[in-house]
Amino acid sequence: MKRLYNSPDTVVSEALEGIALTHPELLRVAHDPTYLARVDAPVAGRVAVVSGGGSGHEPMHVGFVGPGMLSAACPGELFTSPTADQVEAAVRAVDAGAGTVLVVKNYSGDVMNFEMAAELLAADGVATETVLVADDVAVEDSTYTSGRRGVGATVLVEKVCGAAAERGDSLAQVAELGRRVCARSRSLGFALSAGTVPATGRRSFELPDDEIEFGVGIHGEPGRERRPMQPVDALVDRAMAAICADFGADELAGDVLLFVTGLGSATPLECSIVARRAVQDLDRRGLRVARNLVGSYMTSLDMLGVSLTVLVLDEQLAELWDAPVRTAALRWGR
Amino acid sequence: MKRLYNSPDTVVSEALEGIALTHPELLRVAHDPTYLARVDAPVAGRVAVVSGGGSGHEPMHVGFVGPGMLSAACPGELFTSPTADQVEAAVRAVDAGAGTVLVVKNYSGDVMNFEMAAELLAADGVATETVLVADDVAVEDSTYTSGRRGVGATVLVEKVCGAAAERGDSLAQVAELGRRVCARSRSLGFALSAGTVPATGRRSFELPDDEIEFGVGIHGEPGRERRPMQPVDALVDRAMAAICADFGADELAGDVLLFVTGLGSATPLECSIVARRAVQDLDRRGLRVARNLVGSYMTSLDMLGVSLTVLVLDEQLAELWDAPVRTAALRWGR
Amino acid sequence: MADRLSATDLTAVFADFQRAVERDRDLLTELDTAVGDGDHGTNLDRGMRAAVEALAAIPQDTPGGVFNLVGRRLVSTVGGASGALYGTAFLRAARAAGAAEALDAATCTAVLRDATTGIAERGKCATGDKTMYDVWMAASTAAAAAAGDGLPALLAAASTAAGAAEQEMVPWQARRGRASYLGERSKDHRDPGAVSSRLLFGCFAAWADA
Amino acid sequence: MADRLSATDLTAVFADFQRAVERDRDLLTELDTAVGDGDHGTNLDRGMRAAVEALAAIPQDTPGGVFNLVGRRLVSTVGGASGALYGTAFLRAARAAGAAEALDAATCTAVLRDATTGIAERGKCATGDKTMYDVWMAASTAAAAAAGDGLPALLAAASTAAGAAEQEMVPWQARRGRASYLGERSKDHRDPGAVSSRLLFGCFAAWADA
Ligand SMILES: Nc1ncnc2c1ncn2[C@@H]1O[C@H](COP(=O)(O)OP(=O)(O)O)[C@@H](O)[C@H]1O
Ligand SMILES: Nc1ncnc2c1ncn2[C@@H]1O[C@H](COP(=O)(O)OP(=O)(O)O)[C@@H](O)[C@H]1O
Ligand SMILES: [Mg+2]
Ligand SMILES: [Mg+2]
Ligand SMILES: [Mg+2]
Ligand SMILES: [Mg+2]
Repeated sequence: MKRLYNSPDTVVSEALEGIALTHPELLRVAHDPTYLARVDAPVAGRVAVVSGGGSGHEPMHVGFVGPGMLSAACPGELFTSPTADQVEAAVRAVDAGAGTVLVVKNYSGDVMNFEMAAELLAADGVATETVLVADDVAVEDSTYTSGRRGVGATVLVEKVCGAAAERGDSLAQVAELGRRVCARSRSLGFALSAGTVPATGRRSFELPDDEIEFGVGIHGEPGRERRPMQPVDALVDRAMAAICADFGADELAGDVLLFVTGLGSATPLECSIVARRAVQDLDRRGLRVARNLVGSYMTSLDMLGVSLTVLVLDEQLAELWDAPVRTAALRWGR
Repeated sequence: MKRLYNSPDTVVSEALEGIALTHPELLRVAHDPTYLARVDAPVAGRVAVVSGGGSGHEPMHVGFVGPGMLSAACPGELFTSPTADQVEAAVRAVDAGAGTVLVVKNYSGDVMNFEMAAELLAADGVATETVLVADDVAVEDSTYTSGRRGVGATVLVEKVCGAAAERGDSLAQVAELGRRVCARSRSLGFALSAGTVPATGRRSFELPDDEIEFGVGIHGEPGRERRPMQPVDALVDRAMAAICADFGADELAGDVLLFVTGLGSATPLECSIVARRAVQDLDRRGLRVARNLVGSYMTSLDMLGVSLTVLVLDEQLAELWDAPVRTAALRWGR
Repeated sequence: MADRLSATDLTAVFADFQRAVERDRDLLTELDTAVGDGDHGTNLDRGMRAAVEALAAIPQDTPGGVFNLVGRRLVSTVGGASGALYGTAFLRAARAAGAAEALDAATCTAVLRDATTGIAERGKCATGDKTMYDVWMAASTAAAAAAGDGLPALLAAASTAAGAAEQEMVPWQARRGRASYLGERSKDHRDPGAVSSRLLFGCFAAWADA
Repeated sequence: MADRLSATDLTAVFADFQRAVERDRDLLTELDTAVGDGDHGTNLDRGMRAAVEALAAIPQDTPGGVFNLVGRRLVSTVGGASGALYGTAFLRAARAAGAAEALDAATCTAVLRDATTGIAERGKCATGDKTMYDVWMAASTAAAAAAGDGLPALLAAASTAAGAAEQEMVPWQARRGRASYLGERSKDHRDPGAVSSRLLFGCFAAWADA
């Protein structure tokens, strides 16, 4: 399969070079270990917010580094969580003495590497708080799994924590707000085809023409269920039903934020068609879609699919969502 | 081929519904004839800027409606230019008496339909000025063609005209600035695979595994030349060489704006890799990439490819580029 | 003998054209996929459906009225190059037909000439550019030459010339429209607009022949 | 007889493991594609290359030094679950090996036990979860039982138990790591980390056997 690469081995490093070359006013890239950091970090008196994960999900996380969102991001190899070294170096580069919130998606590899980094940093007196994102209702949260995966809510947590840090909240407050977003978010994704892995040139799983993966992961891993292909409205209905059913009886009320992200090859037309149905669905449930974000913000290489996230807002979360942000991929208010 | 649609016939209308539902504070959608307009239009004392074209290129143009950019956009059927009716109705809805600039990509259908609309409007005393975008160096500009196609520069023209209109420039001034962007821009695109046409479920052209379309169009039409596949750097070098060679001897100097747009399925990783090489290339030519825009802003359904645009800046164009803009797809400064 | 074309006749011809376009929609789209953007069949099909619906809803008394309504519906519903071109052609035809109750050979010649000129002006095209204009020009010229032989002969001559022109231009290189972007690669392809135009003239000839 | 494992010996074992991973990289990646994200082969290959390079650049005097360097390089270069798990295992092994010049059967048993515990702690996993931990636990238990029979027998027993465990768990359902997301669908697949761990114990046994 043809792609716009020079070599599978240089995909990540060349892309990071490109990001650095096109955003010199915003961020800088460090190598060995690799991380991207705000040019103006550490910001005196402010809590730092650091995230990271495997590459292949762009613009998450590298596109979210900047004032009002992440202080630094640690991009691992493709679909491979960053090393503990990367996380440690990134935190050391941006921590201003007020501590650092680590936004970690709940995948074994991410959890373990961030944990190792946190241990090393703690031993050296650098305070960190971890916000573990585990919003994917496709995965049963039981002792029989590693727990729910972190997906779309990650972007929301990063925005809210970044805004809280920017206004001067304490380490404990920023972490609490991040955990509040986690507690009030649920997500689900589905895919019509998997992404193409650069190293092999093949799709990470193959689907027949009349089937889809429901509850798909964003790391090329298959979903929990293979289902017949249906018109997109029916797929959105099914996803929304699963998301809404997962909230506690009285948790789902009032204003919500709807986040629709294309997973790679979904066109803006397709994302809008999905958003249309999702808004209508929430409307019918008596909820008000007070905020929304629609586009390809968390991807899985060139996977054809979407992921839907519902976050139940409160006043504070809405305010932090609206706060100015300036990153490569998300920007408003400045 | 599976896609996230309900039916090929409703792709455009449902997507527009989705856009309207998710951006009520920004724009409204009119039907029969169809157009999207700024909620606050007509804006008293300001020139209006209207564009349009076939659908399938999102976020262009519908994602660029809002303060600082387009007053209205007329989305045609997929890859089909809008009707004269649509253009006429859109202009009537947003014209504030100060006249309207029509940003038209140089395709026979677009040119003729906008021209018919302009004739009808003129007969009714509504003043329009047309800015014809024809920046695609893949097409020879001779009596043997309909002239160069309008591609990436369209986005830049819309931004600059929108900013000029916002600050209160006259109809003639806004049009002059748009034409200045046209005169100082050159573009070229290439594709590794064509987009999938909803009606047929097939790619609009098929490429063998070791070939690409060089100088490809954005309407599913093949390019001018079929070439062997190469690593992306070699393709970018070839595109940049063609773009730069097309400028007059002393036209290409000083500060430039580089615009890299994915054509649909190019991942952010791939766009960044392309941008990296293009920046390096311009650097080697002694030019300064003073501004850049990298992402999928003008697409061709799910085509896998990119289009590169170079605009030679002057102080005024840079200032208008930097001016605040608030649209669904492009936003800064507010 | 069908020596005069009434509003009812013209309405029937357009209904026939609509069916022809619907039948050959995929062919037209396929031809446009090879040299353009693959929408000519769906474009014209959408437009002619709307036109025929409008004619049923608002029956017209004069051929000029029919041309006008069809032209306006095409302009409103098609978009693309063909929407503007067919729309302009029929609107010009309406003007040339004026308020006449029916069209004889002489009026028909004038109608066709003005419609053809409308295409040239709208498309900024000339003969040899390998567009639908070549077909209209051939039909118009043949019609003018046959004007003295009565309406059926005129329409038969126009249709024959249209068919011949559409064939003749296949090896040419396109110089207008999307196909022109292909340069040399546009050679040896049939032009979609020329094919649909040929279908139109075929419908007129079939009416005269019936 | 290879009754004690020196720094040189251990360096050779890791070099052998690096070659084994390189050879079976595509197999490991393929297994991980079926139940995970398809990177286990490339991950471990990248890490072991870096580890072997480091051992060549900074030769170590003690087995503890070798374990430490390998563990640190894995932590720095692999990422993912396996980077943290193998890294933690070898760093714990280094601590257990201490400053000893060479490892005898008793120390080896302790080294293996501590490394295995490290995996459990880092991975928050238990036996039966169908991860590499099951293989390490089986190897560690077998090694402890064979500790009285000398180092070669110990390593042979560990390798045999590792192989048996890797086979035995194939029908199980995964409860940790990415494979756990598949639920029932993770059954009847080989666990990539279990397979690479089995390769590692095979390399130790091959050294003892040579
Ligand atoms: N400038 C032009 N002058 C005359 N005819 C043209 C011109 N441009 C296009 N055409 C005709 O229009 C046809 C294409 O129509 P269609 O596919 O519906 O529109 P579009 O090219 O906008 O997709 C071509 O086959 C050609 O005959
Ligand atoms: N929580 C865990 N506890 C123990 N082993 C685990 C755990 N998670 C993953 N593993 C092991 O790691 C292997 C996968 O490694 P690798 O593919 O390199 O990392 P990743 O899963 O991050 O892509 C699995 O086959 C499994 O043996
Ligand atoms: Mg991985
Ligand atoms: Mg078209
Ligand atoms: Mg066409
Ligand atoms: Mg893996």
